[in-house]
Parts: sequence; structure tokens; C-alpha cells
Amino acid sequence: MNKKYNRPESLRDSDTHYCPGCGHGIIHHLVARAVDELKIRQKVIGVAPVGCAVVAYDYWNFDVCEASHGRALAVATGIKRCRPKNIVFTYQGDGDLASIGAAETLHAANRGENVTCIFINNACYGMTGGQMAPTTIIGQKTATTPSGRNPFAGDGWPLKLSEILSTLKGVCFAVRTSVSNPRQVHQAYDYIKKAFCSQIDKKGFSLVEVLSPCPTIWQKTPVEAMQWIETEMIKEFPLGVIKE
Amino acid sequence: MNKKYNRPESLRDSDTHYCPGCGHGIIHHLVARAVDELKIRQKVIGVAPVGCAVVAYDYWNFDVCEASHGRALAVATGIKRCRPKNIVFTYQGDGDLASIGAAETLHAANRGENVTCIFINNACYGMTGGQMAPTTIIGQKTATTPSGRNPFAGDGWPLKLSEILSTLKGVCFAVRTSVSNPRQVHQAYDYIKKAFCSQIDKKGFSLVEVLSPCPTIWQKTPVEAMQWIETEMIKEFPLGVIKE
Amino acid sequence: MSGNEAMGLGAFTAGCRFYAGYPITPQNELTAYMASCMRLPGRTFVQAESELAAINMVFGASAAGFRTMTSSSSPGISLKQEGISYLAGAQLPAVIINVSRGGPGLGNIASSQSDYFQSTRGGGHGDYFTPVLSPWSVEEAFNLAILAFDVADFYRTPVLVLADAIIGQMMEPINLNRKPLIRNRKPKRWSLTGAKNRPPNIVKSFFLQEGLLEEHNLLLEKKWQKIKLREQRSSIYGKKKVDCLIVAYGSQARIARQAVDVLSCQGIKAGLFRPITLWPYPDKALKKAASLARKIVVVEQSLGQMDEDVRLALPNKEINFLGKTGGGIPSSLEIVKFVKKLTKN
Amino acid sequence: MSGNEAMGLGAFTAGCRFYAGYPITPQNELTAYMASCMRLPGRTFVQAESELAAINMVFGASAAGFRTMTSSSSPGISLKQEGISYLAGAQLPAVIINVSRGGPGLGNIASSQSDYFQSTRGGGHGDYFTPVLSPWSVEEAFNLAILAFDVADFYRTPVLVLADAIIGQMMEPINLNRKPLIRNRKPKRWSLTGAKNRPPNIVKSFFLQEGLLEEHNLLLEKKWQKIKLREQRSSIYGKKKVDCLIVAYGSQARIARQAVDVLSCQGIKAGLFRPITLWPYPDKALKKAASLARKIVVVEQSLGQMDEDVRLALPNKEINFLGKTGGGIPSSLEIVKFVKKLTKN
Amino acid sequence: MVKFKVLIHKDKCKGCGLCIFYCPLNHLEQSDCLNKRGVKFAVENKKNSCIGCKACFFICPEACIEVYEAKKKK
Amino acid sequence: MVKFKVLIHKDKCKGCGLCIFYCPLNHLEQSDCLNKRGVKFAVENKKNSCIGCKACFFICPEACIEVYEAKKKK
Amino acid sequence: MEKEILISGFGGQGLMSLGKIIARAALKSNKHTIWFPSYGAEMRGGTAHCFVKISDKPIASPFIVYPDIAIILNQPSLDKFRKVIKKGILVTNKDLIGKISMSKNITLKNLPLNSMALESGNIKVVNTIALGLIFPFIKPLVNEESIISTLRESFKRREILKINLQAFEKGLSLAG
Amino acid sequence: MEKEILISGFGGQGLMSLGKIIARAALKSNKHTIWFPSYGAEMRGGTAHCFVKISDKPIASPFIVYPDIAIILNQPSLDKFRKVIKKGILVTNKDLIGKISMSKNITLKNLPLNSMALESGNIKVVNTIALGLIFPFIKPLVNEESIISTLRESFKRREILKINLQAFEKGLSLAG
Ligand SMILES: Cc1ncc(C[n+]2csc(CCOP(=O)(O)OP(=O)(O)O)c2C)c(N)n1
Ligand SMILES: Cc1ncc(C[n+]2csc(CCOP(=O)(O)OP(=O)(O)O)c2C)c(N)n1
Ligand code: SF4
Ligand code: SF4
Ligand code: SF4
Ligand code: SF4
Ligand code: SF4
Ligand code: SF4
Ligand SMILES: [Mg+2]
Ligand SMILES: [Mg+2]
Repeated sequence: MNKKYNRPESLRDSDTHYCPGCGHGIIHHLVARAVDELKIRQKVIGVAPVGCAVVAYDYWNFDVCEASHGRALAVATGIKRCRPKNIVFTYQGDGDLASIGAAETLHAANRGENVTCIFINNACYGMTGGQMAPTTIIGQKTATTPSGRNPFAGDGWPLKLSEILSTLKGVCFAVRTSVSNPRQVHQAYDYIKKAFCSQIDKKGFSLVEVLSPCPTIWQKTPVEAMQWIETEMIKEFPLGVIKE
Repeated sequence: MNKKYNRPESLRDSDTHYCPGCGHGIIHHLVARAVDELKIRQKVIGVAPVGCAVVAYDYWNFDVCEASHGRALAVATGIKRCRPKNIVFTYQGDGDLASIGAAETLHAANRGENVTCIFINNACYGMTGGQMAPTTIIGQKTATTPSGRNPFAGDGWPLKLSEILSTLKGVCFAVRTSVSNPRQVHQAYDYIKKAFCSQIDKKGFSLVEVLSPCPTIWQKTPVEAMQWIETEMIKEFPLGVIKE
Repeated sequence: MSGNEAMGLGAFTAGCRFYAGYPITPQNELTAYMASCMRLPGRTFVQAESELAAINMVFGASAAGFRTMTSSSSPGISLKQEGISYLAGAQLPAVIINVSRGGPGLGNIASSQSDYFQSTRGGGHGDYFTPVLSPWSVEEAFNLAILAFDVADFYRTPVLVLADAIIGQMMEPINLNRKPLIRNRKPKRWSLTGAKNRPPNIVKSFFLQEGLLEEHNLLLEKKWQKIKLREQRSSIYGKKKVDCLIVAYGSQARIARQAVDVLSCQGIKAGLFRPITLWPYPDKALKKAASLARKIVVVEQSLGQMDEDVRLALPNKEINFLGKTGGGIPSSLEIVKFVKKLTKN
Repeated sequence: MSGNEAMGLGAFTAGCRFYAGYPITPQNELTAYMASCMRLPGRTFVQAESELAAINMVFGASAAGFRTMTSSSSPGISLKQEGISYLAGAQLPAVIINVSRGGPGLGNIASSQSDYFQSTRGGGHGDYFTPVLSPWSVEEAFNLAILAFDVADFYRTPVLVLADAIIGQMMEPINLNRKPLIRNRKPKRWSLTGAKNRPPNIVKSFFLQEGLLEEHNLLLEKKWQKIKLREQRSSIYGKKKVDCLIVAYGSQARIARQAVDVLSCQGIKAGLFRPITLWPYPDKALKKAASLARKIVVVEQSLGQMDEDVRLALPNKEINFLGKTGGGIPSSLEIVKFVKKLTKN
Repeated sequence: MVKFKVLIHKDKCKGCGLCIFYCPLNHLEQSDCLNKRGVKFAVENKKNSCIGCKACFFICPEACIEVYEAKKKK
Repeated sequence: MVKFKVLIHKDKCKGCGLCIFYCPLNHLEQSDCLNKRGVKFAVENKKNSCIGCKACFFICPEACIEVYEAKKKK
Repeated sequence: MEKEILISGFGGQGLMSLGKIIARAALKSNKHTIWFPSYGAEMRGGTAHCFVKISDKPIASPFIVYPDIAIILNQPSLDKFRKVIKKGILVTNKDLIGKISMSKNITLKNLPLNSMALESGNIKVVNTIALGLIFPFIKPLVNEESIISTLRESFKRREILKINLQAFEKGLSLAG
Repeated sequence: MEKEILISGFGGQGLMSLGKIIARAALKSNKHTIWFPSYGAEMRGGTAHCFVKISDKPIASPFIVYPDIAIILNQPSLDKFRKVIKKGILVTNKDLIGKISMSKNITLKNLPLNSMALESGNIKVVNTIALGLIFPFIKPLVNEESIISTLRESFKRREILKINLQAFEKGLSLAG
């Protein structure tokens, strides 16, 4: 009997604190798997965000650094500049990356820091109980937009940061993908690997945006949440390679 | 004898502290003139930056608010939301707007705040003695890039924030102009007026980027500085309406 | 009603016209509350992109002459320090609520009183202070939120409300029948309204010309002195003449009150001195209360911060300290034990 | 060489491998200095997009195990408070230089010592302290910059160097012949290098599980106590037994020294006590010095901040205060006058 | 002939049901009993046989499914 | 016929020379003496006549030039 | 008279809302009350608890040292609080908790709450069953009307309300 | 022996660099020295000043109360410092300063420095002329070689250096 697909070495054998059906778990797995596959577990350094994935370091089995809310890419800059031979990536939520951290994100990308950014777009602030994120779609109800996000009431428009970043010369690879079905999960996995490879090849800043379900905040079952990504979110956030 | 072109009422009769040939003086004049022409002196509220133009309130003859470095558009948001009938604008340098204030700028624009942003691009930090700005062009020597800005050494690429902002739905008008010769000055004047008008018409966020000479930091005579804009800066920062 | 909501309602009642905030536990109920009530006509709610943006939006709203507030918790309040210093420098009234949690760093989300130094010693740069109000119940959270606006407007200063996670999250009933007094609603002649029929107004904290900032700061100093003289607030619980005076604030004072009750039952005369203003520190009242006490115990959810103010107020007394850090909370039993041991000797 | 440059050279000499900074007056010469020397091979200079980015880059560089520094001036240091709290919480060594200026708000660019509270009382949130070193000459600026790295590494803590605008900008010669001692360069086993032949390392300040943060903070508390015990530094100038002991630090101590000389000429026995570490405050040495002094005068470029530490150290002494704010600088003549008046009575 | 087997770590399972929904062959279903987390975890049913597509493996947020490929001589 | 006149507030002038450079008719030049700022300020010369194009007016960073239009009957 | 209630369990088990419902009902019965949450271990999924105090006098501390009534919905909660449960009534969730041995001072109600909830059609009513179970013990302070009307306010959707009212009755019937 | 020098003028007049040149030259002459700038009123264009102290003993304060030598390059500087200039030598810039009446203790050198600089081909040498003018008064502490070699280091471009050396000589010749 050949064991074939099992828990990657880079994923600790620990239980997560995530809600049932949460996309973070899926993406943690993909990152760990990609690290294993590329045989970089011993030189990868992750930067964990402040958000639901704050304790990602309890799940991954490699070196991880905390970053204050929104500043993961500044922290990653410090690490990578000091240890250019290590593979450095950040894992950040939409609030972390695109709201409070917008300046750090924009400038790290513009400097072309040779790091990889995994950007979890779940259209909300998960950890703090479901407030509006920059990526919340129009009409979506959240704790801070009780009657739905309304750009005409000053709530702002869904922010497509990946498109924005891809206009920068420092960015070598930018893609938007999702984990809304097994095939997509596999594709997301490929993109994450590709992003790591582009870092290994010293090409500059690589970005993988992943549309990710948050059944709790969306008040949906895990399956409904996946479907909501495919019917609603993708309309606002089309999938595909944005820059390569 | 008909007096025709003289100091606008919105410009106080005070001496500026600017270096000879500095673009800030020219643009202060244009703003004041536009305010006069549109007869909004009694309801305009300016937000002054931290940068060489920090004491713009000593030169303009209307209400002005200070903002901490980079946060002018957050301050303007607070003012405009409270006083939607007033005309609110920020006046910000490239360091203020595009570096430390990048997040506030991006999000105010994305919210479509109905304010006007006058963005003075002089390719450097004037006030602090000539360090690199996000807009510093490749190869340009500054206090922090003594051998010239080198994107391949991690100094980052010249940031075209106006183009980026113009991709946002909240932005109704975005233009890049310059004050590098009298004709351009006049055009800049027209654009500033237009931006104010779009605010009066409640169209959303309007942005006027002005390429502006900083002879002191560039170590050029005032005339040379104007010519440097036309021969060098414009190559990196093409003029024209970006969004309307 | 939770303390968080009570502070929101207090702000609403006080006529807060502009709120900007950024989510953070344990104050999310407050932001959520504002998100609904401040969307009513004439009010504005903005979910800011960050704490920095929030405090600077508040700066703008205040400059425009409106009652305005922001709220956050410890790490977010650290980010607002520059902004608070600017507000103080520009003499802009504003209310800032800190529902504090465990630090340093990301710490945890439990209750903690370890932002006392930051709050009372100007965590931002420069020679300034901010009045700091600290509620010990949901009802007081409501009332102090209102008072904060009044004090802010009267002195033209930012005012902090320092509530810990317990006060923010616990629910208890509040009496809304008594109509609260809203004061200090004079027109703000200095505010930015457009320079119509008057010379331009300028809101600023920048005084480059030699001597100007010194002059300005001495003006501010006068204000701080006036506040020190007039705004000290505190309350006392228990007997006047006591074996042991416990000094505690916020939720910890609640717990200490229970300890005082238990101690009385056990025949030990104990009292509770509770500062309501943390700055200005109610040192006059404390001196008086302490003069009738044999022993002094300071109890805090920290390694000892208010402790310092007590020592400064009572230089000739021995000050005993009981504290827990990082979300640890000295329980009433621990206080009782500590006091008993102390009074035995 | 200016004080700013001397601190840059000190950092370079101490083996600083990563510098991130954002321009601000009056520390621009330091950033400029780093911009040239830190572009050499094996070193990194980053002009960060903001002070927030800078302190967080430093967080990363330190986590990666390298000696690292950032610098700014008052408003920028306020913005770094969250980051400093994180560094303290995550036990990361780093050096932060504050060439302080006049506040609050934008204030001015003159010399000021009004960030004392912020520096010594954890301007950020949470139960933490940072060692604070304060030079009074260009040469000492160089030496303390080096010491800062050593202390930071030894205790795994961020260390502040608090230099005022005078120290930062004034130029005086420094003696570089004596080769400075660089200590505490042990391998950092906790640092992030990739989990090769060892279990993964994690750098964090987050301890959510109940009790964990408390445990962690008590560990930190032990460290603070150890530093308090071992790292107090100060110097004394003038006679031992004096009519008046002047307490001052940084550039103000320089000016006070002149006053001491003038007073001696005029037959008044005066001495200068100069704390070099502002936290931990050298209270033991101060107590000793003060015990031989008839009067105590604290002189600061502020409305009275270090003043509080002196009062805490000497609860039974009368403390006199002479201060100027907002860029005002008590001159040697003013000090002389003040002391003369005081000693006359 | 190649045969596949899935192994579900039942106590890690949070019962989200994603694997069940996305298995093309409905090879998986909810258990009748609760695991120690108190949820009805995913189990194989006996009706269909697994084709080793790994859909369940990739979609599982808890990474608690393993897919084995078993080369068996018939 | 319309005639134009420029008026330069000499003590505001910082001598940057922009007006002089951009005047299409070279109607402006540097003064021989210094103003109270210590710079050679801009003055009209007598050689050429102003056509009222306002180039100087718009380019002057100190806004210290005024351009008058003088309708004169010949 | 004062009753101190501790409720502890997994994040998703509705323990916070249960606490709030009790507190609101106490208010309706004109009693002093404090509800205080502690998200404790983890924000999502993990174990959390809350305190409810009800009294006819003003309440000092929101904290509870030795609860009169404890509702313990999972094993980690029991492990954590075992030592402070020294008296009164203890409701436990048999489905998620192993063997229990407590002092004899304690009235133990160990029931398969999860299964019962699933039976009644919604796993989420675990908390409401527990409410029924403890109700008799807070009756001196909180009357049934207050509870019912609070439930009505808390569950707006009719079906949900119905299931909850039934769950409450079920608990009550087993309270013994 | 100690000399205290004050230099004050417009931002662009090279007063800061003049101060630094004096300080560097003093160093070369093995003296203790402190240079200290005060950007004072305005960052650009406005009035600023700096202090230079030279001594054969260690120097305490960088501040100067009553300077021995004052170089005053514009009117606002004179207005500001008039009161503290009580002794020694005062160099002023006639071009930018109105009438001067000082106490008789003071040796006044009021010369049209701007015009002289323009004459010598570069407005920027105002400061170097002033250096020449005061040199005799610091000679006991700073020797001429040190000054010349510092000028050489400060001005790398040959033409510029030449003009500056000439300006220094010119100042020296008028020092009288
Ligand atoms: C400075 C600061 N501000 C706010 C917070 C509170 N906070 C924690 S996580 C978070 C946002 C989480 O949203 P996101 O980044 O989208 O991550 P998600 O939880 O959705 O995965 C916020 C606002 C904080 N910890 N620190
Ligand atoms: C928080 C903070 N950081 C830094 C500074 C210092 N500072 C003042 S102005 C400025 C930048 C000026 O550049 P820019 O915005 O381009 O304006 P310019 O002077 O070029 O017109 C900086 C960094 C400050 N005052 N506050
Ligand atoms: S709240 Fe959303 S993002 Fe956070 S753990 Fe739950 S499902 Fe995942
Ligand atoms: S430094 Fe540049 S931007 Fe600043 S006043 Fe001088 S010329 Fe203008
Ligand atoms: S591997 Fe494919 S077929 Fe087999 S159980 Fe999983 S999803 Fe079903
Ligand atoms: S996907 Fe994983 S967690 Fe979800 S039901 Fe299947 S095995 Fe359980
Ligand atoms: S108006 Fe035109 S022609 Fe007349 S002086 Fe000015 S630039 Fe020259
Ligand atoms: S443009 Fe203005 S400041 Fe410049 S020389 Fe002409 S008049 Fe003078
Ligand atoms: Mg999110
Ligand atoms: Mg600029």
C-alpha cells in the first residue's frame, strides 16, 4: 500500500481554532504542501498577520514571525533584506493587507521586495466579529454596515488591490484565485507554488490573492459559503492571472 | 486704467518662506486665484500638509486646517463629512501624500470623498533637506540615495499614484499637470478650477497632480529646474487628464 | 446593556456628530453600536481604514467644530498617540475611548489596566496631558462618556475614557430616566466654517518662530493647571477611619469593593478610594482619605502604574502594592488575604 | 562630527546590519549618514515609507537575528509606539533613536526634553519598559549608541537613545582612537533562520491562552527588575558636599555644568547629578548624592517630567524645578540665578 | 488494478461537510454519532468506491483526510 | 489702443529670474541694485514693450507682479 | 439573595447568548444583574465562558469565585472549573464529557445535551435546554414570564422560537 | 582662552557652513570646539543662526549668551541679537542692514558684503569674506593653515575654491 496524499510535514499535527468550513484551514494546508513540495521547509520564514490566522505559527511547522496588524510586509522586508537566501512570505487577511496595511503593502510591492504575499480575501474582518473589509462587496451586510455596504453612503467601493499592485514595476506575479471547489483549491495550490518559485528565481514581489470562505461571518453553511464565492464574490473579484 | 491681473483676495499680502523659484509659491497663487474666481473664499476650507507648504495657512486668506504628516485626506474627510456644504481641499507634497500617507490617500479616494486633492510632485522631500520621495526619478541623487535612486538596489520605482488612484470608482477627476512654463501654469490653473467645480457638483474625489520645481534640492537655478521638469520629469510622469 | 454600548449611547446623547473607528476587540460592540446610531441623519459614522486615519478624521471633524469621538483598544490607542498629541497641541476637543486589553504587543484580549502610564503621562510626544476618566460600572460608563464631551469642549482638549475590557463587555442595567445634563455647548468661534464675515480661522499645532511654541505651551500649561485644580474626581466607599485603604479604579475597584465588604464582615475596617479622573489624579482627596488610614494598598491589573501616582501623592506613607499583569485580575479573595496579612502586622 | 552622525557611526561600529528610517528634522543627518554607510556590502539601508513601516522592518530584521536600528524625532517616535510595544512583547533587541524636538503636535524643531514620560513610562500599551540612554556630548552619543546595541542584545529588549536636538545637531570632536568594546554577540538561538536541524522558532507577542500572557509578563518583569538592578548609570560633576545639587540630563546637563562652574566661581558649592540611563532611573546614586546636598534643583527642557522620578527617588526632600517648554532652554545664567536665590534662603 | 482508500481523522473533523458535498462519487457521508468535538464527522459510506480524485483531501480545512493509493494485484 | 503695464513689488521679489526668462518680449530684466532681501529684483526695461501676456504674472512664485491693462485713447 | 452562574463551553455552543438571556430575564424581574464574558482561550472554536450574577442588592464584582450554578458544556471547561465548583447545581453535557466525579454537595445533572438538541431539530438549542434545566434554581429571583418574554425577543423567526420554547420546556421537565 | 562666535542671517547666506568651517579649522588647530545650529524662525529662506565655541579647555554648554564675535548678515538678525552683543567684534552686512548704533565697547565692521561678493563673481562667498574679516580675532586659537586647508576640503571644485580663497584674502585685508 503506497501512502500518497497525507498531511504535509510543514503542517503540524495540531487542531486549528478555525470555524468549520473556514478557508484559512484549506490555504494553510496548501502553503504547507507547497513548501514541502519545493523542499524549502528548512529555509522558509513565514510572517503571520493579525486576523483569524494570527496563530498560523501554531499550525505550520517552520519558522514564523508575528507582525503587528497590517505591517506584515514591512516585517517581511526586514527579514528578507537580512536573509536574502531564505524564502519569506506573508499571509494576510484583507483587512490586514488592504486596509490598515495599505501603505506598507503598496510600498513593499513598489520596492519589488523579493517576497511572496498570500492574501486571504474573505470579504470581511473575521477575527473581530465581521465588520466591513475593503473587499466587502456592495450590499453585503456586516457589523459596521448593518444595511449593507453602500458606496454612495461613504462606505467606499470594493477595493481591488491585486489589480492595483499589478500596475507596479516591482510586482512580478499577481494572481487571483479561490478555494471555492476542489479544482480551484488545486489551482490555488499551483499558484502558490509558482509564487514561491518566482521568489526563488529572485524575480521580485509575488502576490496570490485567494477568495476564501468565512461561513461564520457570512452566516452561511460551509457549502453555501463556497457557492456564494462562486456566484457573488467572483463577479466583483474575477479570477485569473493578473500579471506574470 | 483698469487694474486687471493682481494678487487675488485669497492670497494674503505676506512674504513666503519659500526658496526663490519654488513651485509652491506659484501653486498657492493658482489655488487662491481659483478660489476667488469661483467665489468660494468664504466657504473653502484648506488642509495644509507637513512639508515645505506646512504654513500655507499663513499665505492663504481663508480657513485652513493643519494635518499631521500624511493624514491630510483623513482630516479632510472629517471636515467634509461634517460640513458637506463647504469646499474642502488638501494640498500635499509627494512625501506626504504618496509615502507616509499612502493608505489615507488610497482609502479617501476609494470612498469617493467629495474633496479636492492638490498634489505637489517635486520629486523629493523638500522640507527635510532633500531625501528620496516616492516620485524621485530613477538615477536622481538625493540625501538618501547618494548615488542616485536605483530600483534594483531596493529603492523602489517612481510611484505613479495618480494613475493608481484613477482606477478607483470613487475618483471622478484626475489629472497631471505642471507649472514648468507660463502656459502650463495657466493650464494647471484651469485644472484646479475644474477640480473645485467637480466638488461643487458633488462628483466625488478630484485630484490635481502638479509637477513643481524645487530648485534648492535639485541644486539647479530656478530656470534650470523648470527645464528639468520638461526634459526629465515629464518622461516619467506624463502630463494630461488621466480620468474625467 | 454593555459598557461598550453605554459609552456609545453616552456619546450619542452628548451630541456626538462624527464617529470614526477601526475594529478591535474588546471594543467591537462600541463600533457596532455607533455603526447603527451614527448613520442617522445629521450624524456620521466612518469605518476608518486604520486607527491613524480614525484619529485624524476626528481631528478634522473637531476642527470643523463638531463633537466627535473615536474608540479603540490598547494597540490601536498606541497608534493614535501622534494624533492625540496633535489634538492637544491644536487645542481640539475630542473624546477617545480606550477599552484596554493585555499588552505589550498583541498581548491578549483580556482585561488589563496597563495603559495607565500611556494615558496619564501623555503617551505621545511633547509637554501635554489629557484628562482621563475611568468608569467602574456600565451606568458610569454612560455618564462619563457624556462628561468627557463636556470637559473636552470646555477646555478645548482631547479627553480619554479609559475603560478596561471588563467594563466594556459586561452587561448591567442602567437608569436612563434621569435626563443627563449636556453642558458647554457654546459656539466654537475658533472652528473652521469658512471665513465668512470674519478673518480666517487656522487650526494648528505648529509654532516655528522662536519663542512662539514656548508661549503656546505655557498657555496650555495654564490649562492643565486649571484642570488639575478643578476636575479631580474620586469616590470613597466604606468607613472613613480604616485599618486599610484600598486604592483601585475601573473594574478593579468593583472587585475591591467586594473585598471591602468581605473584610468588614470579618471585622477588619477597610475602605476603598476610587479615582474617577486618573489625570488629574485626585491627590487632594486621596491625601485626606489616607490621613485616616493605617495602611494603604494599591490594587491594579498591572505591574504597578497608578501606584506611582499614589506614591507621589503620599510621599510619607508606605504604599503596598497588589497587582496582576497580562490579563490576570486580582480577585476579591486575593485582596482580602493581602489586606489581612498586612493589617495583622 | 555631529551627534547625529556620531550615533550613526556608533551603530555602524556596533555591527548594525539593518537600518530603516524616515526623514524628520532634527535627525536628518543621521538618516543621511546611514544612507551612505549602510549601503556597503553586508549592510542594509531602507528608506521606509513611514515611521510605522520603519519600526516594523526593524522588527523583522531583529527577528531574523540581526543588529538593527531606526531613528526619528518626537512625532515619528509617537508613531512607533505600537511597534516598540511589540518589540518589547516579543523580546526583540533593537535600537531606537529619538532626537527629540518641541511638541505637542507638530510643535517646532528646537531642542526639547518633553518626551521623557513617553520614553521612560512605556509610551506604548502594556506592562513594559525600555532602557533609555541619554548622551550629553557627541562622543557619548557615539558610545551610548554602541552600548544600546549591547544592552539590547543582552536583555533581548528594545533600547531607546534619547538625544535632544542640541546633541543631535551640535558638532564637536570625538576620540575614535580607543577601540570600543562590542559585547553580547552570542548567537541568537531564538532567531528566524529557517527551521534547519531544529524545531521551528516563533517570534511573537501574542499569548491568548488564559494565564499565558501573565506568565510571559512576569518573565518580562523579572527582566525589568534585573535591568533596574544592574544598568543604572549616572555621573556626577562638582563637589560631593554641596549647597545645591542640580539634576539634569542630555544637553541640559551640559548647560548646567557651565552653571556649576559659574556658581563655584561665585563661592556657591554646587554639583551636577546627571542620569545617563533615564530608565532605569539611577535612584540609588541619586539618593546618595542628594544625601550630601542641602537643596535639590531639577532642570529640564520641559514643564517637569524627570522631576517626577526625582521626587519618587527622594520622597523626603524638597524638589525645586526649573524648566522651559516648547524649545525654550534654561540658560546657564538662569540656572545660576535660580540656584542663588534658592541657596540664599 | 489501483484501488483507493480515504482515511479520515475523525477527532480532527469539524463536520463542515465540504468533503461530503464535493466528493464526486458520494463516497462520504455524515456519521451517526458525535466525535469528541460534538460534531457528526465525515465517514466513508460503503455504497460507492473512491476513485482517488483527492477532492476531499484538498477541500478539507482541517487537513484531516488522507488518500491512499493501493496497488493491489487482483 | 490697449497698453499694458507691469508692476513689480520689488521687496517681495526673490530674484528667481523666472519672469525675466519667460517674458516673450524680454520686457523684464534684473535690477542693478539689491532690494532689502539682498537680491537683484526684476524690473521693467525700456527696450521692449509689454504685450500683457501675463506669463510673468502666472510664473512668479511670489505673486509679486501685477499686470495692468490701460485703455488709452491716442 | 444572590445567585452566581457560570456557563462554559465551546465558542459555538451559544453559551454567551444563554448568559445574556438569563441576565435580561433577571432585569425584567427587576433584579440587579451583571453578565460578563471571557473569551478566554481562543476567539474562534475554542473554549470560552461567561458569568451571570443576579441579586436583589447592587452587585460589586462581576467575577465569580465559587458559582452557585454551573453549566459546563464540554470537557475542557470541566477540567478548568472543576476545582471551583464546590456547591449548588452542575449541568453537564454528557455527549462531550467523560466520567464525572464531584463532591456530594453538588446536584449533578449530566445529560446528552447535544443529542437532545439534534433530536429536537437544531443543534443550537443546547443552551436553551440547559436554561430549562437550571431554571428552578433561579426561580426565586427570575420569574418564568421574564424568561419566556426574553426568549421571544431573542428569537425573532417563528420556527426558531418554537424550537427554543420546546427546548426550554424539555429542560424544565428534566430539571426534576 | 575661549572665543564665542555667533553667526546669523538668511537661510541661503551660507552661515551654517561658515560656522562649520570655523569649527573644523579649530579642530585642526587642536582646540576644543562646538558648533551648534539653530534653524530658528524658518526652515527655508528665513533667519537662522549658529554658534561656534573655541577653547583650549573642554567646553560645557554649546550655548552662547554674550558672543565675543558676531557676524550679522541681515536686519532681522541684528534686531534679534542687538541686546546680547555687548563686547568684542561685530561684522555686519551693510547691504541688508540699516543704521547701526552700538555701544562703544564694540568694534564694528559694517561692509557691503553682498555687493562685494557679487563683485568677486559669486554671491555665495559672503560668508567667506566674513571669515576673513574675523580671522585676526580668532587667530590666537586657530591658525591660518587650518583655515586654508579647511576651505580646500570644503570646496572641491577648483574655480569655486579659488573665488573663496580670494574672498577670504579680501576679508582679511579689510580686517584692519
Ligand atoms: C492595531 C490593531 N488594530 C486593530 C486590531 C484588531 N483586529 C484584529 S484582526 C483584525 C482584522 C481582521 O480582518 P482580516 O485582516 O481581514 O483577517 P480575517 O480575520 O478576516 O482573516 C482587526 C481589525 C489589532 N489587533 N491591532
Ligand atoms: C510623522 C512625521 N514624520 C516625518 C516628519 C518630517 N517631515 C516633515 S515634511 C516631510 C516630507 C516633506 O516632503 P513632501 O511631502 O514631498 O513635501 P515638500 O517639502 O517636498 O513640499 C517630512 C518627512 C514629520 N514632520 N512628521
Ligand atoms: S470567522 Fe471566518 S475567517 Fe475567522 S475562523 Fe471563522 S470562518 Fe474562518
Ligand atoms: S526646498 Fe524646494 S520645495 Fe521647499 S521651499 Fe525650497 S524650493 Fe520649495
Ligand atoms: S478521493 Fe475523491 S472519490 Fe475518493 S472520497 Fe475523496 S473526493 Fe470522494
Ligand atoms: S472536510 Fe474535513 S472537516 Fe469537513 S467534514 Fe470533511 S473531514 Fe470533516
Ligand atoms: S505680461 Fe507678458 S509681456 Fe508683459 S512683462 Fe509680463 S511676461 Fe512680459
Ligand atoms: S518671478 Fe517674481 S520673484 Fe522671480 S524674479 Fe520675477 S518678480 Fe521676482
Ligand atoms: Mg478578512
Ligand atoms: Mg515633495
